[in-house]
Amino acid sequence: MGPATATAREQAAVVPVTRLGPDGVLAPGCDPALSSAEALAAFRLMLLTRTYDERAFSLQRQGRLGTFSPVTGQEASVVGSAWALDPTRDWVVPQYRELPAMLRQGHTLEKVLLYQMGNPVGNRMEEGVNVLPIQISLAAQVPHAVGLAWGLRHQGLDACVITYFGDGASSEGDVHEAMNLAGVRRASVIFFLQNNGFAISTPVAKQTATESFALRAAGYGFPGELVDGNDLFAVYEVTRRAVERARAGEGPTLIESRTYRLGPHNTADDPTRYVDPEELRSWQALDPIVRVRAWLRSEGALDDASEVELQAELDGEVARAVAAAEAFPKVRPGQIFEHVYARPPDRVAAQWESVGEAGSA
Amino acid sequence: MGPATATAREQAAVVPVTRLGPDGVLAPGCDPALSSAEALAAFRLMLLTRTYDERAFSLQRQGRLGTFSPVTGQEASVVGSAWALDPTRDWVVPQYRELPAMLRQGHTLEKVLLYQMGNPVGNRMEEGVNVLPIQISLAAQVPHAVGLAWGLRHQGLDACVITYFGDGASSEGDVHEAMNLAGVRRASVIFFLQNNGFAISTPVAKQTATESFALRAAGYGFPGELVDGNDLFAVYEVTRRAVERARAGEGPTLIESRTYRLGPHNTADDPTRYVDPEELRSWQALDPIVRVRAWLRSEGALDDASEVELQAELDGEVARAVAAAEAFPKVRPGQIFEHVYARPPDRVAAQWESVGEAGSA
Amino acid sequence: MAVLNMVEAIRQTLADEMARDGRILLLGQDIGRNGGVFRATDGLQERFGEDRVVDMPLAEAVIVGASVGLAASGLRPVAELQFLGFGSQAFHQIEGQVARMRFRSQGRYGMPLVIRAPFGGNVRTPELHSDAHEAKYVNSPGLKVAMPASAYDARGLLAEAIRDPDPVLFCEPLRGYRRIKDEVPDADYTVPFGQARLVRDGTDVAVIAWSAAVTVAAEAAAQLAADGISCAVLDLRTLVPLDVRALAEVVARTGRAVVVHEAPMTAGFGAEVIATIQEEAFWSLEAPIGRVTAYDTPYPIASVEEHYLPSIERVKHAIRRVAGEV
Amino acid sequence: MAVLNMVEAIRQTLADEMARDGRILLLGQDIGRNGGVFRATDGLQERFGEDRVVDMPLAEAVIVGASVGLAASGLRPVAELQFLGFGSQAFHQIEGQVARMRFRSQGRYGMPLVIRAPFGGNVRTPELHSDAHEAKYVNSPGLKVAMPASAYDARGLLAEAIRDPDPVLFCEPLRGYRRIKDEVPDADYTVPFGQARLVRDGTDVAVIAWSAAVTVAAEAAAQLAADGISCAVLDLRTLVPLDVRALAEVVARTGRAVVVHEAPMTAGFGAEVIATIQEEAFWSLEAPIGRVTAYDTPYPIASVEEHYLPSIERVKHAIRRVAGEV
Ligand SMILES: Cc1ncc(C[n+]2csc(CCOP(=O)(O)OP(=O)(O)O)c2C)c(N)n1
Ligand SMILES: Cc1ncc(C[n+]2csc(CCOP(=O)(O)OP(=O)(O)O)c2C)c(N)n1
Ligand SMILES: [Mg+2]
Ligand SMILES: [Mg+2]
Repeated sequence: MGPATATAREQAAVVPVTRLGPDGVLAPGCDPALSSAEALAAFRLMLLTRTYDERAFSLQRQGRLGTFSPVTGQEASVVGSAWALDPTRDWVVPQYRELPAMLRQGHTLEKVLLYQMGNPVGNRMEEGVNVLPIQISLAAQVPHAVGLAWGLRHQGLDACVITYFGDGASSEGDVHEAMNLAGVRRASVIFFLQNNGFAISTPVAKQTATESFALRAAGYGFPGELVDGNDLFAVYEVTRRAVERARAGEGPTLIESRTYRLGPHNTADDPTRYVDPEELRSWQALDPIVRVRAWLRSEGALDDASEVELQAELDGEVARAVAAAEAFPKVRPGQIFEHVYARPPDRVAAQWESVGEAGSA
Repeated sequence: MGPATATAREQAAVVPVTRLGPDGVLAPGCDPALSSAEALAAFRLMLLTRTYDERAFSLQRQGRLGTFSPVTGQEASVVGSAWALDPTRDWVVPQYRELPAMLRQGHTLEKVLLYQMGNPVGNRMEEGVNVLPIQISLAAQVPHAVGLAWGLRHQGLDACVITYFGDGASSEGDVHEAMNLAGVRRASVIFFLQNNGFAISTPVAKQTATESFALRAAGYGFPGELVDGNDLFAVYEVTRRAVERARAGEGPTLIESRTYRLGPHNTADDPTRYVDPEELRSWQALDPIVRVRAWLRSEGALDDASEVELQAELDGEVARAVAAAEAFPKVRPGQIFEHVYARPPDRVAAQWESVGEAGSA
Repeated sequence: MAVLNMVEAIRQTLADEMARDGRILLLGQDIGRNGGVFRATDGLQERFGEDRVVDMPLAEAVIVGASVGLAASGLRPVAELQFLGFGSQAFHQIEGQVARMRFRSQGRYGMPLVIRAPFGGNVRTPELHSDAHEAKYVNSPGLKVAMPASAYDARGLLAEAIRDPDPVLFCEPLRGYRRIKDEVPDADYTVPFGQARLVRDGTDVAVIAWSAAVTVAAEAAAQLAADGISCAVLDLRTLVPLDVRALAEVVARTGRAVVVHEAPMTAGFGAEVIATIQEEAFWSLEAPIGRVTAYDTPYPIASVEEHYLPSIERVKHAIRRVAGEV
Repeated sequence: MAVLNMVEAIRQTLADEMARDGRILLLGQDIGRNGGVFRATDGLQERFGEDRVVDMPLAEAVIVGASVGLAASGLRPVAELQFLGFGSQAFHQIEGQVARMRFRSQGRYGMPLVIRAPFGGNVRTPELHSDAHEAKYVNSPGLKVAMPASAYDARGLLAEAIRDPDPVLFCEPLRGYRRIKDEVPDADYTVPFGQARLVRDGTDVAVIAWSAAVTVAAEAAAQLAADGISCAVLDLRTLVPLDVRALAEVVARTGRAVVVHEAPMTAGFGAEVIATIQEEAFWSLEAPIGRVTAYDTPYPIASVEEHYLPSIERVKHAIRRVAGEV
């Protein structure tokens, strides 16, 4: 890592930090934030995510999978940020569109699929996988991240926590309360706001009037950064800086990652109702995967043959996960009651015994 | 009005705008924001507030009044800001420590007392008094102010709305959601944050890590100002500027008024448990009333004789309000049901009929 | 007269009311260009403009809180919560502000506003989207709570809610948006609050329900009729006001009752129905009143929701039990 | 053995539990230097330090939300809501997050946390401070709800709540902080959840209550004893878990019952008590179960609160009515 120093406008957090151009060429004077081996590994995860999205979409259309929200277009944003963490001690507190960050921390495609196929146990992270469950109640996870960072440090652990949330979720009161508390407690937390242009159909211009979400950080007494979210190197670099601040006990950072949702909100959404096709095309030209691929090729870390091989490997990985998830025992009605309480009230225990019977309460 | 132009640090909203020094002398190069006649009228309202606080305190100690929160120390902050409005068309959405703003809009001391003496009708603003009820659920009024400003403008009215809230209340999610919405809708609303140093016992340093609350405005796309809240002229000037922006359709402004609560949180609070006596003394030296008095005297608008006369007049005004409130018919149990619904459900109507009877539901 | 599903009935009512009363404005997430995630407001922004059909930031408390201010300014906001489950984010604004503003201001600021919120199971939503939270709002005095079970009532109760000077939480069953269809007159009408609807009369057991559970109750009753058990089915329509008289009357006829709802059992509104019946019709009761409800657990993953929700089988079983047959 | 009031019992329990278990930390508004607005945490910051007794910003959702994260990190947070009424600001975090996190994570993240919240009338608070919101939380599965009525139980139930692996909403009656005093052992003890307390036995009418209403019920029962009406008084102690058996048993003895609570009547927890009794002890019932509750209105101004809340007179009247005397 040896980035050019941030410009004044970058510091003002209204112009995104950019390193790797849409053509895959590094900005003049910049060193790559990742070695080519690391960049290749990150690229692999980005491509796995894209591969998964495509496969999952077709499974969903076949009725083999529930509604889900693809990551497509945001791979650099999610992978670049997660890559800055140490999975053995750092934590991820996700919204729901951060599949590769969860995988990077050790969660598995098989479990993700299991959940999306209707078995709740798929939502259980194994011990050692430092991830909180995905969050449906938008922004409710952000206070959790602050408490988690606080609690880990309270116990003397040198851990930091990244929490993801969208431009839409950023409007919720929970985000404000959490960022303010994080400032007061100098919590080791990174607020990673993925501005992908939309909250379902609502464009970001109707979500807020601010020039940049990153400006909000000053209102809580910590730094804010704006980064080109389609640029793996820039995202990694900016997040890395935040991780270092957190490790040094300097407290939180807010990062606005400016990216774009190339697909629908989820498999039930029809974006043609509200997405401007021209805007969509302009962002398709900024595909984060294309950029890293070009750079890797220019570095000689990737070529036609190795990419075909890689793609085949990823297809196989996804196929194996699908097979394993589909082979998993079917969900049982009794699972409605499992893990609700550690010590269930008698009344709940009685309901549990009767579940599935017509005579049930 | 012809203030010196704001300095760069003032513009950055981390150094308070100040006009009238603690000695009552205007900063060099500044014109007074108010004529001496207007300043005298504002001073009268400040003094009325102080007079009321003292009287109410003793009534409370005698058991003739419920718990209440004095304004003492914040008179310039509340009066200076309210003075910038046009009561015939503008609106005040208070927290609970803004008595003189409510009076300025046309609410009466008698009704305030009536409420504090236990009759809910005292909380009804008369038609034409553009004030929402005081708010106990902290910050919940801030979204109302935005909706009100939006609604008035929707109906073609050239009205603006000021909402008051404390440094404590500012931590609530409602404030964030409201400010963000106001930015998006360019609502004609002034967010007047009274930073009086405390939320009950919690010092502002534990409330937030920001250098200035005014910095939060940039996160919503509108200007933020920091003002010396013990300086009537500065508060008036800054609020006036915000009113003009609102009238011009330029949207909201956030104002942090930096002041100090010279008294207890309320009549049930014991500030000696947590207030640093030295800090208190340093702020007593900045008493907003002392400053305006000194300026008025230097202008020849006030002298010993006229001040004695004024004080006697205000004492009389408070005494008459107390007498009138105490003479008001006592609260009836049936008032529990009045104005709950416009069209009460049958069950509620039946409860209403039985209220006060032992056989009541 | 046309056969409409519930979402069509709601959309048409919103359009008609907006045309009738210029003070009405709609606000919510994705309700404008996208026409609402369930298309309840489809076409309304085109017709009434961006000033009257307003896409809001993603923040439920300020959707409701701004509605309070809009109402205080003299307008009649109709706010949409994308899902009732996210009403919890606005709970302080609903129970603490909307419900109490008239009272707090001693009549100066009435709150003629409506909060529309879809909820309810059997449409395979993600977590938190289907929960039936009605009892929490019923226990928040100052508010009225409407829960239509048919397209006819969706239209009539929504028109009534919009015209009512008091604030109304209007809960719309997701399951009914497409799957409940019935005849809806073209002419203007309202369904008054506090008047339950006797969906079917009967002499053995009264089945009491609201919202989509009415369909389940009615189907169970229909099936049992073939077996010679005669059930009355009462649709409460509004929980506040509650039609206490209708409850007493139907139980006076049957002597036996079952309540059906999608919320968890404990402290669900079924408890209130039972309490009310035993207060008003105790001497008619020939057996304990049965409850068929969701379990006392969080709403589960969609793949098992049919085991969680009251099913026709469970309702039939409860009716038989209450009728003394099992 | 010492006679303590409820706030003393709570303070002592917090101190003892913190001394016992280093994972416990307290967070809330004004709980540190000020010792809490009711002094429930007086002296604890001095004793345990600023890291374990933490003054929080004025934001209920993040007090609760941060507690979720603290619990996930392995700690045992005890959060204070300054008043239960402001739990509404955190409602989405309580019902949507705290209550569901164990379930959502399929057991990975249990939530061994406690949310303490004072509430209840007759201490002349401003608006919104006294409201009895318990039923809303009871209808939020995943949570337990404790409502002590004595200093002894405040201590025993709070210790139990802190040690329980499930999240507990612990509601403390404001009225009891200074005015309810009883003997509290010095030795460590807990009161198990889900075991109601028979405050007084009797044969004519069972009076069922929780929290400060128990005092009112007990006083009414004492007064009626002189008139020859023998009342049992049952203190539920916890609403979740609910001691269904104790309810059935006491009503089996008396055949008649009255429920008393401070919340509004409609959809208050009294309804659940009635529903449960009629399910479990229908054949014992000799008269409709009475309810003595607050009205279905927002909590009124303090000057008339005694007319709003269940009074001894109203409870006595209801008992007489249920006993067939009036
Ligand atoms: C509190 C809450 N309100 C509303 C919703 C419904 N909803 C689900 S996703 C979504 C949009 C989220 O937008 P954003 O935060 O930008 O994330 P993105 O989907 O773009 O990744 C909405 C409104 C919800 N899940 N939670
Ligand atoms: C939502 C909410 N939480 C807590 C309280 C209890 N409370 C009443 S006043 C107060 C402090 C308010 O501080 P601030 O907003 O700075 O206003 P100030 O009293 O200083 O004018 C608190 C915590 C409340 N009324 N509302
Ligand atoms: Mg988005
Ligand atoms: Mg303050």
